[in-house]
Amino acid sequence: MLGKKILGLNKKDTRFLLIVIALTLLTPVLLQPFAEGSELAQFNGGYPDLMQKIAIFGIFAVGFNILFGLTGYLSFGHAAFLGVGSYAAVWMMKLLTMNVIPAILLAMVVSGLFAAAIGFVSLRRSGIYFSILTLAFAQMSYKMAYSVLTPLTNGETGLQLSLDDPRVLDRAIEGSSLPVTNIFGLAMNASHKVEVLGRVFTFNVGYYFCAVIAVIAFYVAIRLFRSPFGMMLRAVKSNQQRMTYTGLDPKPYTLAAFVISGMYAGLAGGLLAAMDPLAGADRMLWTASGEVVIMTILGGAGTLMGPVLGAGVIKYLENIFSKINESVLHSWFHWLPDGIEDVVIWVFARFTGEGWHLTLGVTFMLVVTFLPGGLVEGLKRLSKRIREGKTKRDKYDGSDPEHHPAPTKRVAGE
Amino acid sequence: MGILEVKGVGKRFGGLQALGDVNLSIEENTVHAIIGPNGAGKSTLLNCLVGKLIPDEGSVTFAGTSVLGRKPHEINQLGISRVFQTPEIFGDLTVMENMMIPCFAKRDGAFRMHAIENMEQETGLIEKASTMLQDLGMYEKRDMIASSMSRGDKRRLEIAMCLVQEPKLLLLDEPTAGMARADTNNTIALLKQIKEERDITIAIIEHDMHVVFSLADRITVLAQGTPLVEDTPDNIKGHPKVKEAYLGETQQV
Amino acid sequence: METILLQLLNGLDKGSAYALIALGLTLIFGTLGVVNFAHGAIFMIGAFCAVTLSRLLNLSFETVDPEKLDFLGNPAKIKTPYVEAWFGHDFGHALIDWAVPLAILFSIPIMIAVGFIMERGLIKHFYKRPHADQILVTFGLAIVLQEVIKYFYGANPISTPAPDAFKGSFDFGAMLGFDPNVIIYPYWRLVYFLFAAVVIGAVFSFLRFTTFGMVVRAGMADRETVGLLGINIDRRFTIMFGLAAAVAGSAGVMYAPILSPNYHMGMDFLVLCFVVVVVGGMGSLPGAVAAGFLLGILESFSSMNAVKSILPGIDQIIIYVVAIIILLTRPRGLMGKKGVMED
Amino acid sequence: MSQTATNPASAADGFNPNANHAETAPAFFSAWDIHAYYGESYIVQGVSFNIHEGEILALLGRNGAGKTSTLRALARLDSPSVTHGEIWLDHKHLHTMTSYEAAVEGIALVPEDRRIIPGLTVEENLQLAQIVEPVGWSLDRLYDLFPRLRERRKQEGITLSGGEQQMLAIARALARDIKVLLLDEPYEGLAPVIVDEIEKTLRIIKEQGITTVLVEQNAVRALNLADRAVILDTGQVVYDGSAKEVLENDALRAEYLAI
Amino acid sequence: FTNEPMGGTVTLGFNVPQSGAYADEGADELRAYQLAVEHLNGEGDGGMLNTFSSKTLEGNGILGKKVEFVTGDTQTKSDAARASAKSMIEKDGAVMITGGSSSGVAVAVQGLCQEAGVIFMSGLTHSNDTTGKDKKANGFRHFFNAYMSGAALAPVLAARYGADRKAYHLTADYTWGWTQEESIAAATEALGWETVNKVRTPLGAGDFSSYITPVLQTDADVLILNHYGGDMVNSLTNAVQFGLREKMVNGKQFEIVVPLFSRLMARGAGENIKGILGSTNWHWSLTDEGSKAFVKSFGTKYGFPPSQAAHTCYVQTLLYADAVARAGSFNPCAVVEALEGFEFDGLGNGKTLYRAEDHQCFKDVLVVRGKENPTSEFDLLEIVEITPAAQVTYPADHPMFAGGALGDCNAG
Ligand SMILES: Nc1ncnc2c1ncn2[C@@H]1O[C@H](COP(=O)(O)OP(=O)(O)OP(=O)(O)O)[C@@H](O)[C@H]1O
Ligand SMILES: Nc1ncnc2c1ncn2[C@@H]1O[C@H](COP(=O)(O)OP(=O)(O)OP(=O)(O)O)[C@@H](O)[C@H]1O
Ligand SMILES: [Mg+2]
Ligand SMILES: [Mg+2]
Repeated sequence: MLGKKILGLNKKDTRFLLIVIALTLLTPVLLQPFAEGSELAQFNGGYPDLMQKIAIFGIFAVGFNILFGLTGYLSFGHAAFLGVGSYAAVWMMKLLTMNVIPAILLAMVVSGLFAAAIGFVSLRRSGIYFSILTLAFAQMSYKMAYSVLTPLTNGETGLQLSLDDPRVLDRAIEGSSLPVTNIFGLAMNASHKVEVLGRVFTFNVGYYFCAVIAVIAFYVAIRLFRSPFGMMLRAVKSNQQRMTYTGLDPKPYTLAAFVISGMYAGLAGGLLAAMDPLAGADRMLWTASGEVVIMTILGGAGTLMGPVLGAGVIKYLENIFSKINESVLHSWFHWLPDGIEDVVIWVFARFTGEGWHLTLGVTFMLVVTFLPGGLVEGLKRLSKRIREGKTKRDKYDGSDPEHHPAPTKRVAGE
Repeated sequence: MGILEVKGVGKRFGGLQALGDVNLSIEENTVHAIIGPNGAGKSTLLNCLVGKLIPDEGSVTFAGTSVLGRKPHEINQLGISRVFQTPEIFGDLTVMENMMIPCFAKRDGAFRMHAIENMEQETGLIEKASTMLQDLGMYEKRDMIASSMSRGDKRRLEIAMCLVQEPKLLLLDEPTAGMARADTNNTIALLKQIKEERDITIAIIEHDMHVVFSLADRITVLAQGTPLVEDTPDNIKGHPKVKEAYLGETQQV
Repeated sequence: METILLQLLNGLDKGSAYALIALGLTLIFGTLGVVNFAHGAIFMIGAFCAVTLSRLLNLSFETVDPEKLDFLGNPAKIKTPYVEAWFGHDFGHALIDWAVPLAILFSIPIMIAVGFIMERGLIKHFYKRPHADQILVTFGLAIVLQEVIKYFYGANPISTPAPDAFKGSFDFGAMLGFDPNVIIYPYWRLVYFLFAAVVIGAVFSFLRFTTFGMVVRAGMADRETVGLLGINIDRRFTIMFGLAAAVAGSAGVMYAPILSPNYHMGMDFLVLCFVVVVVGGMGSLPGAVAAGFLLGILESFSSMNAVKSILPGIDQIIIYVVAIIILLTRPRGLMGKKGVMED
Repeated sequence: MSQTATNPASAADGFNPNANHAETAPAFFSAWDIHAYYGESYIVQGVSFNIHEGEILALLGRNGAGKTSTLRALARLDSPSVTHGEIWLDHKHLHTMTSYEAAVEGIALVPEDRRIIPGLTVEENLQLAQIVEPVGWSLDRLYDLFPRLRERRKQEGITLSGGEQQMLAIARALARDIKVLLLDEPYEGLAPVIVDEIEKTLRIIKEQGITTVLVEQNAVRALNLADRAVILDTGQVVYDGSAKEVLENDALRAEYLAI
Repeated sequence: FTNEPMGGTVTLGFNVPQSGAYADEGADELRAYQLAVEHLNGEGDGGMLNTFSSKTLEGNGILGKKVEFVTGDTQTKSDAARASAKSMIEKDGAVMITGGSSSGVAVAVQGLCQEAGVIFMSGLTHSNDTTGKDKKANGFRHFFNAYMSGAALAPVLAARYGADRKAYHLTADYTWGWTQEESIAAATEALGWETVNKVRTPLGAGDFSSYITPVLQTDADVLILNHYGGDMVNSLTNAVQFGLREKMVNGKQFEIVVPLFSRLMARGAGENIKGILGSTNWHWSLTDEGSKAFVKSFGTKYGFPPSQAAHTCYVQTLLYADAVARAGSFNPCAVVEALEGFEFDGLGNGKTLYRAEDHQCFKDVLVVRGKENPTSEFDLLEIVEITPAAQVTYPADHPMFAGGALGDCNAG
């Protein structure tokens, strides 16, 4: 009833959304399972920056999935929209106000327009040709932002706030240090720490701001997925030919999806700037575009929750695993006999600290090999397998005497 | 003046003259069958009608407007639907969704956002789609993923998708090929019934003479890219040239 | 005039590098339809074959020389390569000097093995999977390969010079009647160009004059049906992978003196090579080669000062600009085949 | 075509699980209790039949009965995956083989959607079939059978008309030296004259001693040609007997084929 | 203030590149940091603590608190570097962040630390901007900068190659490259050189042949490579390959100059660096007591001599610890006060001043040359001249450093 009337969702989706909301609100607690000071505290991820990043990249990936998961058009240049969104937002903060709302709105508008332009051209091709077109546009944006457009982007260093920015609306209230991003006066970096059972939970304004927007973005995505528009996008993926002979023009549908997902990327970019007012060209590099592709596939393309999960896993690995250095390992394994400790640490060190990339690579390979369809699909299958007990299918088994008459029976004289 | 007028249409593929000077006029509210040997150019002709191919010469007009130079989706919006020789359906979608898409296309035109609406609210369209599925005996399969159906079922689905659009002109390229005999008969009955209930013109390509002779008001025999004869079914049946080049001896109707 | 000629030479040289990597990539990507993000890593492994061989040849035993001191003030250890001890100083030295060309021989079996293992162990499960899955798994593999190389060889570039015999430059100018010493070109780069020509020619004739190419093409279009015709397509795909790896690997070996190998050089080349392959057109070997040369030459010309002063920064984006123009004017790149990865 | 002399195979007791099986003579090609799945869906549910050398078996059934699935299982394609059952051809157990191994043993499938290989010309499509031994009819002989293909030999296979593609698919099967021909709706989309032609060809093939399994919707035509008939319904054999009997027994026809 | 150390320990954040092109440099930085922590905590041989002019550090941690550290990967990307620094600040409670191997990252992280209210002691960053237009009150640089490279190099170049040279610049097309090009060009032009051309090359161009060949056509007789890292290795290798070093122009021997040398990277260029002039912040072959002590403890622990990046990172850690000890507080503002205008010696570059106006260290700069006959794999550079600090000092309002302001220190 709640779902149907107010949200326009069916029962299952409403429940799903409520779970997502609950998870989002509780993230600061859920990501902080280990007691402060314990050996495993290293694995806690409940600090503002990481939670914000997960929410933001979740938005980015959800938006990407609207294009890729539904239409099957694999954009390899989506980071360009994220970057453009960031630049727009930082400029807004430099010129007008540190309030994040105008910055985010501008980020979405600018990236939407940018996506419309690039999409209009790139969508003239499909398949790999489309991917390379988007890649080319994004790489161009990156290269230009890194060098020639430095006056606009501050090149390698990235666009940052500075004390002598105009900041028209905030001028009067500014002191001699850099202002912080805020929403109507509530600073984004304000946090409230609560200590329970030796665990320190950080409730951060910025995270909750991101979380609310992420939930809204997620809700919009559900609606899109379930709408006739979403169905049309899946039809584009399935059979464009049939679509045209059914009297539908696939072009505006794909373009709309492209722009929407571009705006999601812009929103994510704007939020990144809202949490940390810096916009760097690296955000537009092809590896950044690749990252969102990988987040989406890792979690499960075409599923609602998958991209968010993928974003979470990757950001978590990046931030947590890269920080486990040998002295941390030593503190974990110091109880082992020396020789064994060295071996264990050596092995772990290959996968943590400077070896965190190896963990990332191995994770990609394992997930995609053993959980086809991504984490969500894999988990679904796994839980089904467990629920139904052993598989009911008996694989052909050559040793079964009853079902396997010996060949001699059939061949006379042999 | 028929609802569909094909005048002097020709189409070459490299050195091959697939169609040459085809003239064809299909009367409104009739069933017009096009038969002919394999490779005669029947499908090519249909492709020229729906915008899949652009003829090298000649003109095609539908209800007074030219279809040449229009995009396939525009031609469809004029009221022409087509069933393909190899089933063209949305393989990744369910049967019901396959049906909904033409319903939307019919109601909303070539593009409309509908980004936030809920599918379940479209009760009118759902109703329509369900009825059509029931007519074709596929209602129980409505939640199946289309690509996992058998080939005959895919064919039936495609017919349903075209019919639900209530086209003015329905082009059928071997609609009953691979369909079980019993279902073929049902399809014939259905097409007959629809033809009686609505204003619809049907052009059908078929090698199954049982279907052709049960349905057709007029038959055009195409051979090597040009019409050989055009006549009523009865006359065609006895036509010696047709018999020799196409029907063969053992044809049982 | 001299400028143009020189830039043309540069372009051909760059182009041959692009063409060679793209050739290997297109065998897998354009022909087998596997989006192989690990291809750059294979190229990189090739380059590290050269490094490895030169390190192997440089394996030394240490003798303490009390005369000299090391940086901590202890007696220094003097290293003598085993090969010099075994084969005499001159021959041993020559062996070390010729490490890169020798590495071609050394690399081919290794690269073929790498290709086989990769295909049998991993890629074969992914032919029928969506391209996105292929990207993820090969990207993961590329990272793993990189990290392994990083562990053994560090992150810095490693100098891998060409043999002394190839030092110095060939004077084209003198040959063509220009002033001497103006149009000169390093010998090793000429060698690279010739090498590329030979490899490209060899691969072309192998695919052109045997049924192998046709079978693989058919297998990619429809594995199932090819299987029904009694053909073990898996085996051919494996061979194709080995071939592609050998081509990419030898490209890497030969490139080592031009670009000191480092562990992420593969990733740096990867995007570019995908662009080259796609601009050439999916499924077309000549297309990939042509696009490689075209983009190489254009890149060289665009880095001329005259051009850069009009269009600042054009040399950074020329490849992408050209790619966009070509893909918009020619739907399937230069010579692409219909239906290959268009959906 | 080289056909080995008939082997004195015998249907040993206990092998034939199908109680109402009409034939008890030695079988050349036999499927025994085949179960096959597409992913999770259970489609072929224990199909068994035997065929003698040189026989034509008509495999009939309504849409979705599992005919195509059965043929694909027999040809050892990956999907549907056979989880249980045995397939024997001339004393060789195909059920342990992959599709290409089975093809080398002499199985040929003409698939229902013809599966002409894109990007290859007509001639290349045929050449492809002759890469691996044993090779069957020469290209010339195939072109004699289907002159239309000779005309179109340089054309890309998939641009052929529907009927021409069907000819190519059959020709491609005959280009190999086969023992069993599995035909999935070979008449579909063919002009009546050509259907007659192909029927003649099938008879020729039969005379060569090739065993044929024919799936066809035009049941009457198929039964006229066939020696035996197997009727499937929801993946199970509901009738296995002589073709004549079905043809002549109206009740049977009405019950299983609704005609 | 932010992350005030409460217990018996204090946490420092070492933010170094662990992946990407500078990973080896990052690894070396990390080694230096670990060494510094050992020395601060009173382990090992004490290293430069013994030679450092300030004697407040006692080897009992900092202010009696044991030094602990966390590490992170900057990936040499400003975003990643900031994320990693943030997690150190937010999660691990680091009071000071240090490290990095490129200017973009240094500037980005410096900005972050300013906002977060912790001290940033930059690692290897050579761009003028770090203590120029992007300077921040909470940020400090010990490393030298592009201006200093120019000021140190130019006289040596003029002395060795003559005053009427024509220089051709190849410059990495981003902020660091530009400031270096500007600095070197200005310094050499002041001594009479002519700048023939300045050509910008894309970052990571790989093959520089198409930028090198045009040099052949000009009458330039010096090629200045404003490249670092992999670009430096490749452009230098290419330039030598094209025979530039054998070339005679205007009756003079053609010369190549690499203004910013790094020994780690120079290895990648192999033979090609022999005889090439450049500048560097520090080199292990220096014979002052501080350098010797550092090389000894580093070399004993790791088996090879430290790089200049390792040196600057080690020194920065000591300087921070010392400032805290002198201030008697971890409060960033107190630390800033203690470091501003601080003069010290015994850390390897002679007498050094941390200038209050821009938080830049002024000290001796080394002009080095690729060694012709190296005795070991580490012995790649020889010191040509130690340029005294006075010669490289510039006024705080020098135009190349204009724009931007330190602002106030931020304690969080
Ligand atoms: N794209 C194409 N390129 C070259 N030839 C083509 C192409 N499309 C069709 N043809 C040829 O044109 C002729 C007519 O083909 P068409 O498909 O129209 O035949 P049809 O009458 O529909 O035959 P069928 O009853 O077998 O379906 C055939 O000979 C075919 O080979
Ligand atoms: N790829 C698939 N995945 C899942 N189910 C499938 C798949 N292919 C076929 N099926 C199901 O298997 C059943 C049998 O299909 P099959 O194609 O074997 O039927 P058929 O007897 O050949 O029918 P037709 O006469 O229509 O060709 C059908 O119910 C169909 O829905
Ligand atoms: Mg046709
Ligand atoms: Mg079937």
